[in-house]
Amino acid sequence: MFNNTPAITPELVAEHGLKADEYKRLTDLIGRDPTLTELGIFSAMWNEHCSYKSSKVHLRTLPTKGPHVIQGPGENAGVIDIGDGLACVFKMESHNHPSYIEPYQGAATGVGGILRDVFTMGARPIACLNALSFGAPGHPKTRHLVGGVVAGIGGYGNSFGVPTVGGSVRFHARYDGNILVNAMAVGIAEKDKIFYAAASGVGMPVVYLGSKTGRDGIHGASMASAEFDDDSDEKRPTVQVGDPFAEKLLLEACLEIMHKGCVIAIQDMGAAGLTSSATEMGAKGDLGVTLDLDKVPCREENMSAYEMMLSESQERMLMVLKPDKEQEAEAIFRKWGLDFAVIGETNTSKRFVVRHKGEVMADLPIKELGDSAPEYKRPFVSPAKLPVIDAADVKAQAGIADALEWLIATPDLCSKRWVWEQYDHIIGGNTVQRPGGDAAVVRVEEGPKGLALTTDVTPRYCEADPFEGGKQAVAECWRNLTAVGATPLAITDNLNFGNPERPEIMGQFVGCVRGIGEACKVLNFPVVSGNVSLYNETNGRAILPTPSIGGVGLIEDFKKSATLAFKREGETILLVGETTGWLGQSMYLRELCSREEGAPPPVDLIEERENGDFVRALILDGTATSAHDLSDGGLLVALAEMAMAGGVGARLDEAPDDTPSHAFWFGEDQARYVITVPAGKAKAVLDRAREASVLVSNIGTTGGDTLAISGERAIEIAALRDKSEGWLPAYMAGEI
Amino acid sequence: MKAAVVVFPGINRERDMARTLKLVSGHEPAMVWHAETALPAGTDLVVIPGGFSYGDYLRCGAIAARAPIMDAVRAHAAKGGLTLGVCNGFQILCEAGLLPGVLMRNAQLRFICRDVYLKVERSDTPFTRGYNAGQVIRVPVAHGEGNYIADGETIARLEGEGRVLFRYSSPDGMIDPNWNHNGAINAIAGILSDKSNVLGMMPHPENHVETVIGLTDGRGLFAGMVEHLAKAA
Amino acid sequence: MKARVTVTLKTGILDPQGKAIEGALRSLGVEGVASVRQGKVFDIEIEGTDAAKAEALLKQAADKLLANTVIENYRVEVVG
Amino acid sequence: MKARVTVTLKTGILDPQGKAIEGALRSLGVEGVASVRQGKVFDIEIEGTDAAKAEALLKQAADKLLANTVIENYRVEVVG
Ligand SMILES: Nc1ncnc2c1ncn2[C@@H]1O[C@H](COP(=O)(O)OP(=O)(O)O)[C@@H](O)[C@H]1O
Ligand SMILES: [Mg+2]
Repeated sequence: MFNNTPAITPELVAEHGLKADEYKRLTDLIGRDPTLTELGIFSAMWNEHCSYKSSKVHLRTLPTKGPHVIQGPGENAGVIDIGDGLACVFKMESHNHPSYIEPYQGAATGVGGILRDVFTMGARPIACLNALSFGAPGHPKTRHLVGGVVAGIGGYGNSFGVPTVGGSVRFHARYDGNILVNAMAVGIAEKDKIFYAAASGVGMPVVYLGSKTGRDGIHGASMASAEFDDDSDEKRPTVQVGDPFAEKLLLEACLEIMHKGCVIAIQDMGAAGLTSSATEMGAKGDLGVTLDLDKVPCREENMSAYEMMLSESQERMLMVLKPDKEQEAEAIFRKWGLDFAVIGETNTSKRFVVRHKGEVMADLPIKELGDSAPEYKRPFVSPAKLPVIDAADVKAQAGIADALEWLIATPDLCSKRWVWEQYDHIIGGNTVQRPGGDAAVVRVEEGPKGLALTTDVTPRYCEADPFEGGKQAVAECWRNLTAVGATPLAITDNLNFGNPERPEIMGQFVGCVRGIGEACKVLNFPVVSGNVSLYNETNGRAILPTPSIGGVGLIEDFKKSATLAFKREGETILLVGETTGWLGQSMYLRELCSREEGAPPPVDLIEERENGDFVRALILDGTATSAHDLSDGGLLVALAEMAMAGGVGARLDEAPDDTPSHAFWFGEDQARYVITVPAGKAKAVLDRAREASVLVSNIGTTGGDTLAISGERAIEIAALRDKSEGWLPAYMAGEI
Repeated sequence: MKAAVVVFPGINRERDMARTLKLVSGHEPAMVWHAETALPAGTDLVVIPGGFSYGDYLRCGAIAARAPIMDAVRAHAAKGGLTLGVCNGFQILCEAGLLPGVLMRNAQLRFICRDVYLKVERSDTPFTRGYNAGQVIRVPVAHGEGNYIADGETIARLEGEGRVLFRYSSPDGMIDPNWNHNGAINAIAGILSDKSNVLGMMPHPENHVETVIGLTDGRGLFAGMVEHLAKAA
Repeated sequence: MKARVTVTLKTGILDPQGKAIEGALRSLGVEGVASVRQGKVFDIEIEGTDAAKAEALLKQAADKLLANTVIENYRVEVVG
Repeated sequence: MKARVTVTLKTGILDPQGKAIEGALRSLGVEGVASVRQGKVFDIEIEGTDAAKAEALLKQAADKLLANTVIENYRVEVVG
């Protein structure tokens, strides 16, 4: 008996975000009109967020294989081999729209969701990171959003008990109505005890675990793909509330039953909750699944089948258990005070059948539900190349010292301590390098192995030239891992863009993905997981293209990792890589000249690799005493960060004659690092560089309590530190 | 040293604590689940570690303080047994009535994770014999509700009886509001029970015990307890 | 003047605190509690004596800060 | 039956949250608030229909768990 009321009208179809041709595809597939529950199921499975219908064709081009890749994209998280029988499991995911509507809960549940993705695979989370993009500081909502998002990330991660060790924060008017909250989680598992989503075996119990189901975020998945307009504040969709306490219990209970060998397959309930978890388990295992919704633990009364299938209540899991272990598993869940209910079973039908109160609410072909989702080759146009700005055409706006003091206190370059001090970044006792450096370093179990972790992207480069920008995001990530002495292993990506139905936005997407793929290939840095967030626009204005890259690197002995702090006086400062003085799209041009113009710095991937390998070798053999990669703000900003971190200044030679000094100190040429070496070893290093054809130049000596460039006013480290540390707290206190 | 680490649902620094106890004393502590009603026989140190027991819901430590195991903890403390509560553990001990006062929201209303400086007020206690009186140590904090408050009479008694064991200070030991990150009365970071056998403190000495990870200033607390127990035996 | 703003969660919004408290009451042997939902009260001292003005002020405070109107409802009352 | 337990800080106990809210209201331009003290409410659903019994139950819940009577006062009311 089918429940086919209400009848499906075109309005209802449109409300579910399905286009007319998509609806036709649906009816062709099932040979009749869907029930309302079925329509809900399709709308969830076929929206952009779950189906990747606009992005799939392009994502397929990314390199996803490598000798250490155990599991690439397609599961809850990517898995790489880190030796000694251990695997690292990681992924990044966005929670952009929910965080704009309710910043605390939106960000908190974003963290909760990504943690679940990692422990669903049998890994214990050991670190979180995030990449945050906010609107202009002067926008009336920005302060509130920053405060709420940061508190929400901390509120969830701190309580759950995972250290949040790194991330990035930026501000730009193009995020005014569409902030980005990208959260990354990293876990460690035994290599041969990874758990997957594919069900196997017929007649196996499908078990619901965790918290009860409420009417949270119904249509959350669709909301995540809907453009915003001005009255979106009014719509106020049901917000999901996170319960990190329940998630911590869920983690412990899941790891315990996995350890006891009870689990055949497991899938967390994320976007489109029960719908996508159940269908995925069946489809991946070539099986049918029947659910009996009368058995689903509910928090609210009279929930309909439609609501249960689409609820995005948090802290829930679906599992297929070994029948003989069912009681043992139940006892463990009861001990942790969590709900446990057998709500269905597997069968050979290859259909997804949902029953509620004696009626069949849905009966759909399980594989086609996902596989037949529309797939688009959307038209795209690549943006015109922007002119290369000659440094000679950029008039210096201030003296070098004044420019540095100005830059170091800008929203994007200032210290983010106010943010990361709200995150417990030391719990676990394994945080070797805390936030504030190029990459965080976390000891793996009792060591000596360490993982290096970072998130990176430079959206203004991506906007100016998507292909170079995509390359640069990966290269900077690779460089940050290298700068702490780690060997970069793999990345997760989180691709945030505007409306893909606009060819120019699709052009940005395609360009960035091509750039990412190119860089990953050359740097042997495969993509093992990721997430796409489209439709980030308000009133037709899109965010800056923001493909966040989360990178993981391995260092065999964490004690050898380098930090950026100058260590002692009298050491030689070496600049690695070529400096042409590239000012196009630089922070100097934007912050001092108010110009967001020109072509971004090109990325020579071969040079990246050679320079990086050279620096890493110097770190690992103990020659380099500090190391820092060059990125936003260029050479002098990097030197200032090294001096502030170490409390040691530097005497610096003046800029070479052939480069305007502001371009030399603030240009953003890629593939560069600053390292220090004991004075006595400098010559040998320069010789080694020549042999390896790596450009290295001696630019000065550490010492004193200022940055003293010959011919310029000396810049006091203490004053710099006040400026760098001052902006964000003052802004958040409403003083700016 | 026979240590027992009490674990409540939502506690999350129990592994850090157990690892440190093992590292310093050479002995693996017993992990005791909140639903138990007795401590392992021969327990000479009970530790309630940090975390978010019951999600910090209602009041930090309130629900945990009423768990079955707490009667056993109370009995252990009443007999003079060493009892240490760190962070959420401190909050639980206060809620359980084993220590006076309460820990309120940090004055800035934000969670704060950073290294702080603590002035060790006395070295003649079972917990601080590894330090000198007046010594300043550097250890991390990670809490949103560490702002110690009690009524005037209680504060006067704590101060009068020398039961304030740790205070937030500047690196050179000055008590200064700029270095009191959570606003605690008299910069109180840790207090003793009237018999000096129960210590509650907000900072995490257990996270600063390995040179390879950072500093080792927290080690003295654990080494001191080991020494005290060895002497007592 | 004394006033009170009471802030409660909207129906349907998950209340993890309330849920934990229910469980704790049960295990403390307090029987007969079917459900608990936790909210906040703000006891506010207001300058002046104009009740209508006070009420407007309280509404403003609640909208701007005391309540998160995405997930919470509030009620203001001037006590006197 | 519906009931409400209201928990407030005792006079004389410092309320850092209340203090911070006062400051925040001022910086939001909400003028005329002399002081703020924050408390909690618990909206409780009770089984049965006996108001006296319900009240006893609420007192028990408040004493045992909902209030920290060292620093807090509470008030119970059966709403109906
Ligand atoms: N949202 C955040 N969460 C945690 N740490 C952050 C966050 N934002 C910035 N940081 C930390 O601040 C430091 C500087 O960040 P960033 O300037 O983006 O570094 P880089 O240019 O090397 O990528 C890094 O150590 C980073 O981890
Ligand atoms: Mg860097």
